[in-house]
Amino acid sequence: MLELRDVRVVFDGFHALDGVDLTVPEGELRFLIGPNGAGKTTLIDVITGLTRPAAGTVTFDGHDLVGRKEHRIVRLGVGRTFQTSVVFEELSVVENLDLAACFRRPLWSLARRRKGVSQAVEEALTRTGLEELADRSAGVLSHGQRQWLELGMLLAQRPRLLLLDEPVAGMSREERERTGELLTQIAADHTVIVVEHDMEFLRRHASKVTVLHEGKVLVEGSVEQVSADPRVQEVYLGRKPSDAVGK
Amino acid sequence: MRIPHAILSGVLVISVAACSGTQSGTAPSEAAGGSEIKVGLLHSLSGTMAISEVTVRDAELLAIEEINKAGGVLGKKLVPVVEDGASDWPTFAEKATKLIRQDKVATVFGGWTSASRKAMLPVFERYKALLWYPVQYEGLESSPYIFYTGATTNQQIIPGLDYLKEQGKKKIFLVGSDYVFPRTANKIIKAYAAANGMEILGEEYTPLGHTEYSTLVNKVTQAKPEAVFNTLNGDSNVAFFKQLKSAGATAESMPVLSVSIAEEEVKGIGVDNIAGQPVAWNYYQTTDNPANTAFVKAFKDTYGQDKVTSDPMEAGYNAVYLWAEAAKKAGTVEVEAVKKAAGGIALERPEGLVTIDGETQHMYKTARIGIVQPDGLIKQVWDSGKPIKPDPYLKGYPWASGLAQG
Amino acid sequence: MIRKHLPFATIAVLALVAAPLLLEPFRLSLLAKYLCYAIVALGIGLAWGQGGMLTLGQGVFFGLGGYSMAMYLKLAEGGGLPDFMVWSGVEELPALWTPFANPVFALGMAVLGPVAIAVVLGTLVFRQRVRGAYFAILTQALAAAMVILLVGQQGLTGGTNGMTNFFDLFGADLAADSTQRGLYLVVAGVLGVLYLATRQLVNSRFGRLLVAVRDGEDRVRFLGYNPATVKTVTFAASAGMAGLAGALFVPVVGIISPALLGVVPSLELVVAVAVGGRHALAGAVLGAVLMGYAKTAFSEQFADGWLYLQGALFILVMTLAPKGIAGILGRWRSARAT
Amino acid sequence: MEALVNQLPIGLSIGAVLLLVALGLTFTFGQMGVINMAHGEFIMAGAYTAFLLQDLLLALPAAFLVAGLMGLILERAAIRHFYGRPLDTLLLTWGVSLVLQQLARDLFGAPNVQVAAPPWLTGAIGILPYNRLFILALAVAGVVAVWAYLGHTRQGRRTQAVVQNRQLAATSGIDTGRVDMLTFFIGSGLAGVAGVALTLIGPVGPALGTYYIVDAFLVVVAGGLGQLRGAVLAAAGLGLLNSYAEFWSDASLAKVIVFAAVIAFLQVRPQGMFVLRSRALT
Repeated sequence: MLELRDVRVVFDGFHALDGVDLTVPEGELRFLIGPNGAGKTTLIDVITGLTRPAAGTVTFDGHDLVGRKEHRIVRLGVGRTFQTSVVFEELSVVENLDLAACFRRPLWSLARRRKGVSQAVEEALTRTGLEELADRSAGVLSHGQRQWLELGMLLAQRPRLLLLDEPVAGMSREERERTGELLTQIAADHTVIVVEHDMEFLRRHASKVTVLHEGKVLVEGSVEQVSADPRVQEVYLGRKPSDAVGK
Repeated sequence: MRIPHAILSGVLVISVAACSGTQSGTAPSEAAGGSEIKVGLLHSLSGTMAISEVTVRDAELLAIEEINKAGGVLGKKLVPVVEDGASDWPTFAEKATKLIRQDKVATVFGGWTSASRKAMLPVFERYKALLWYPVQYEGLESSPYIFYTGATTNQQIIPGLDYLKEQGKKKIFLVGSDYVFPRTANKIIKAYAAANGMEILGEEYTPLGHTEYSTLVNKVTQAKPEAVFNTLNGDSNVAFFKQLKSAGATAESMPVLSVSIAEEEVKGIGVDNIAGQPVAWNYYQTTDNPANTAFVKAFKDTYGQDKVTSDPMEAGYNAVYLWAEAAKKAGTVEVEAVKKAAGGIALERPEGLVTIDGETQHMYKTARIGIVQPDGLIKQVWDSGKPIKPDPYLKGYPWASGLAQG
Repeated sequence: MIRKHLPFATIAVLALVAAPLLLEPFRLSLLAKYLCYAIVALGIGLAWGQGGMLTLGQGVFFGLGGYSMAMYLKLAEGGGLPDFMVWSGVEELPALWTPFANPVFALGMAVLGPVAIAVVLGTLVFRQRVRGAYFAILTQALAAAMVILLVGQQGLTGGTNGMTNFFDLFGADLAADSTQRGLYLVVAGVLGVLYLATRQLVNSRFGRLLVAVRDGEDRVRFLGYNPATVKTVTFAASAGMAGLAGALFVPVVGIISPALLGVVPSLELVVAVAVGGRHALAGAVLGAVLMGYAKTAFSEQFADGWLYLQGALFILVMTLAPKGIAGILGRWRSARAT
Repeated sequence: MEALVNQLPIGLSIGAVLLLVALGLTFTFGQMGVINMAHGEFIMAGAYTAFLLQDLLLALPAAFLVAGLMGLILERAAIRHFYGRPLDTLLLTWGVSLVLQQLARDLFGAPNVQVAAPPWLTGAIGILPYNRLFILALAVAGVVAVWAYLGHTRQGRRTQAVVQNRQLAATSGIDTGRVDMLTFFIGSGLAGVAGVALTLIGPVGPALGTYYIVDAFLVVVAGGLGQLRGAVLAAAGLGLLNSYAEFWSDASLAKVIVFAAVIAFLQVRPQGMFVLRSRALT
């Protein structure tokens, strides 16, 4: 479904991605890990059109994504979240979700007031457990709630491929657990790529992992395979992989 | 967003109350009955034109004060109502309406730029009120409700050209700010040149407030004219003369005749940059006659010894006296009567004899060419000998027949 | 329902009935002028307050509307060429002018001309993600360039003088008090309708989207919208309002000139919106009327002070009450409510 | 032909004027993200300093100090409360510019005042008068000074650090408030220097700043906000364009052409000539 071939990105002489190949079949939950500066976020940026690769191809469902504008890629069914979640603080939770759900409608049809809550929004609210906060402004949400709202917005978009950039960073243990449940639910009927540092989270939820290092794919496989790989241990400064990756 | 209507109702209540408040504050004018006559002074006291117009207002206030000291008009004191046109033409129209309708002034003295006059003209014609306009202008106008106390084109531009012709200057370059006066003036100049065997080497306009003249100076010096006719306005003159001088041009090799630079402007340009250059007006501070000696003295005593007097100031000063004279002759300040009485009035003014031409409501004025002196004053070197009859449509000049079909 | 609409109804009655009855004609036409500015302010409130696009060139659109109307009025007089063309040496009516003899065309152009320019400029700059300060500066330069262009084409536009001296509008004598009263009612009515329409837009999904674009343009892209389109549409709407305001302004005030659409008047309106409160549409309207009134009143008393007052007021509002009068009133209200 | 060749140095000298008026602006924007509409009035303050002193060489440092201090006061009193809100700063400083203009009118009178050019600036090399060459030299000196300051002094490097990451710089012991103050002082001071230079070629009056501010902004926009290299190239480019456009058409049209060129240029390079890359989503 998603296929990257020999993708290269250069920032001022620095090779952020140096010939990455990646294939993610439909329905898979894929984790991307690697030390800081390995190129994880850059990879997501390339897929979603935020960064244009110097070379290589990115195809999603037969569509070439390179050079396509961000919103057009979203319209193909690729959605993403950001490390530092960005929600619209002046809008209420339900308005945030509603905007996310409406992008396929023609612009002129938006010139009317929202009446009620659409099914997609309803669903996103239930899944993220934000029903109670639906009419509160997004500005008052806690950090974890914001992350969920962002996930909810992503769900409301009804994408086919979801890219999550560190969804549990900065969350408390309970919040992480809830996010994990949410992730499992989502992964049941979506293709998902998750960038994550949290090793415990990784162990619990990952089926397949890709390790990036210095802009290249170092190794790919199941969690056990990857954490046993000596190259991965070396990359994480020779420490025990669990400590190092867990950070 | 929760309270917009409340706010909106607030605003309307306030503005309605405020407006009607101002309205009740102005009692019907005493112009008709009381012991005072209100007259309006409408010049830019703020904005870019304030530089020039404030001095004219000062001269007009001086005239009002002098007339009041001498007993007023028809036994009544003149009370000036001063308004600010703010260098903004619609404001001139608005304030003119206010002076006429609310303050009910007997007459208005005001304006400087052509644009401000054009903006006020419909107001004065609509309400049949009187405006005295004190600045040289581009002609082609003769409103029944305006008296023009500055020069029209045949009292300034054409004498300036006559002077250049007498000096043997046959190749002329035209430089002006991009607005009505320079464009009209240059049209006249081109027609004059065609009829008098002069050659126009170039015609350039720059936006108002333009200060970068190196390209234009290059164009002028490359064309090698014998003289430049300059209709630049305001601050542009400063930049133009500074940059012309540093390019090595001198008043001897290439005189620049200016029609918008008077004593007041010379200081800002820098005497060094303009000394020796000719200008064309009807009046200079140095004009030699007793009325002027008195005027210059009174002005300096009132406003400071470092002040200078200039042509538009003198024309504004005259305007008040000429109106007062017309009102005396008419025996009333009523507009139609004053208009009727004005024709033929002749007064000895600082610039010499000024006579109102009843037909065009312009003045007979003597044209004078002067040279800027190292002390910043202007010395007359040429005059037309006698006052020239105003001819705003240049009907008396066969070569100008194509210009004034309006 | 009734409660909700009561304040608006009060204003409507005040504006449409009380003002024409209470005010003398001169003051009424001044109020009409402020209301024209209020229409422009409404557009600025939409573009800037809601959409975050600080447009410093709104005078350009106002001017285009004004010039379209003025061209119609000049041609409607009959009697050959417009006066300024005669003294500019233009001998026959330029082709550009001919269609403006038709009032429908002139009014259409007054609105669609600004919309078209806003669409072109918006598409060009927003597509390239030019925003914030860049956009502000570009619109300001647009105003500067527009003035130079208008002034330079004296034969077509009347140069610095602009156009003035209009006599009648659809057969009614423009000088007559009754015409001016009628014009006032039209202006007030248009403002009311536009205000309601803009409010509707702001409260719609599009309005939410606009706020989202203002607060996180890049994020909106990942919601599948093209912010450039949203911004262009909004900018065009505000330009259209300014154009309509300009077209109304001309018969009310009787003049249009480049001085009305330059950098300073454009900025003054933004100031008015800031003073009134940029985030509330009513605040923008309030600001425009108040500042218009203050300018008139102040310059009648002491002219020199106006610049000080305007500058100082502005500094104070920006530092102490960035949400303007609407913000202060809002705070006061919520304080009372609790 | 000769005229055509002459336009080249003329264009560069116009560019030098543009650069000089835009230099301080590009400095404050680049380092602090502040759009200062009162920049024109700081230029005016510099010009009036030259008027009071009537000595060009003395006026240069004096104007730097006067305008710099005005900037410093503005920064401390108001702008520092507005960081991260460039549009609000823009409007705030516009208010300040109005007040300063009127203040100048009240202090020095509405008419233009005269600043005598020193006799040693009389003369010319080819088409370029000495005073134009002086401005050119001053612009070059200004650029070199800014470049040296940023790259080769402790304080300059601190400034750079604050630009790149304010929080990080603050936590590593840099007093960011002090850096801001100093940056604004220098940026405004440069405006003062420009004001002194402008007395050689233009009017000195309360409206002085308004004549240059729009052009200065265009240079900053075309150069890429805050980029020294970009500002230099943009000033030279716009100067040359202006010079030739005016030569072939007229001054009014040249201004319109310059504006159109900047818009067109932004289509090719939307963020100006040079941009700092950033991975952050703004």
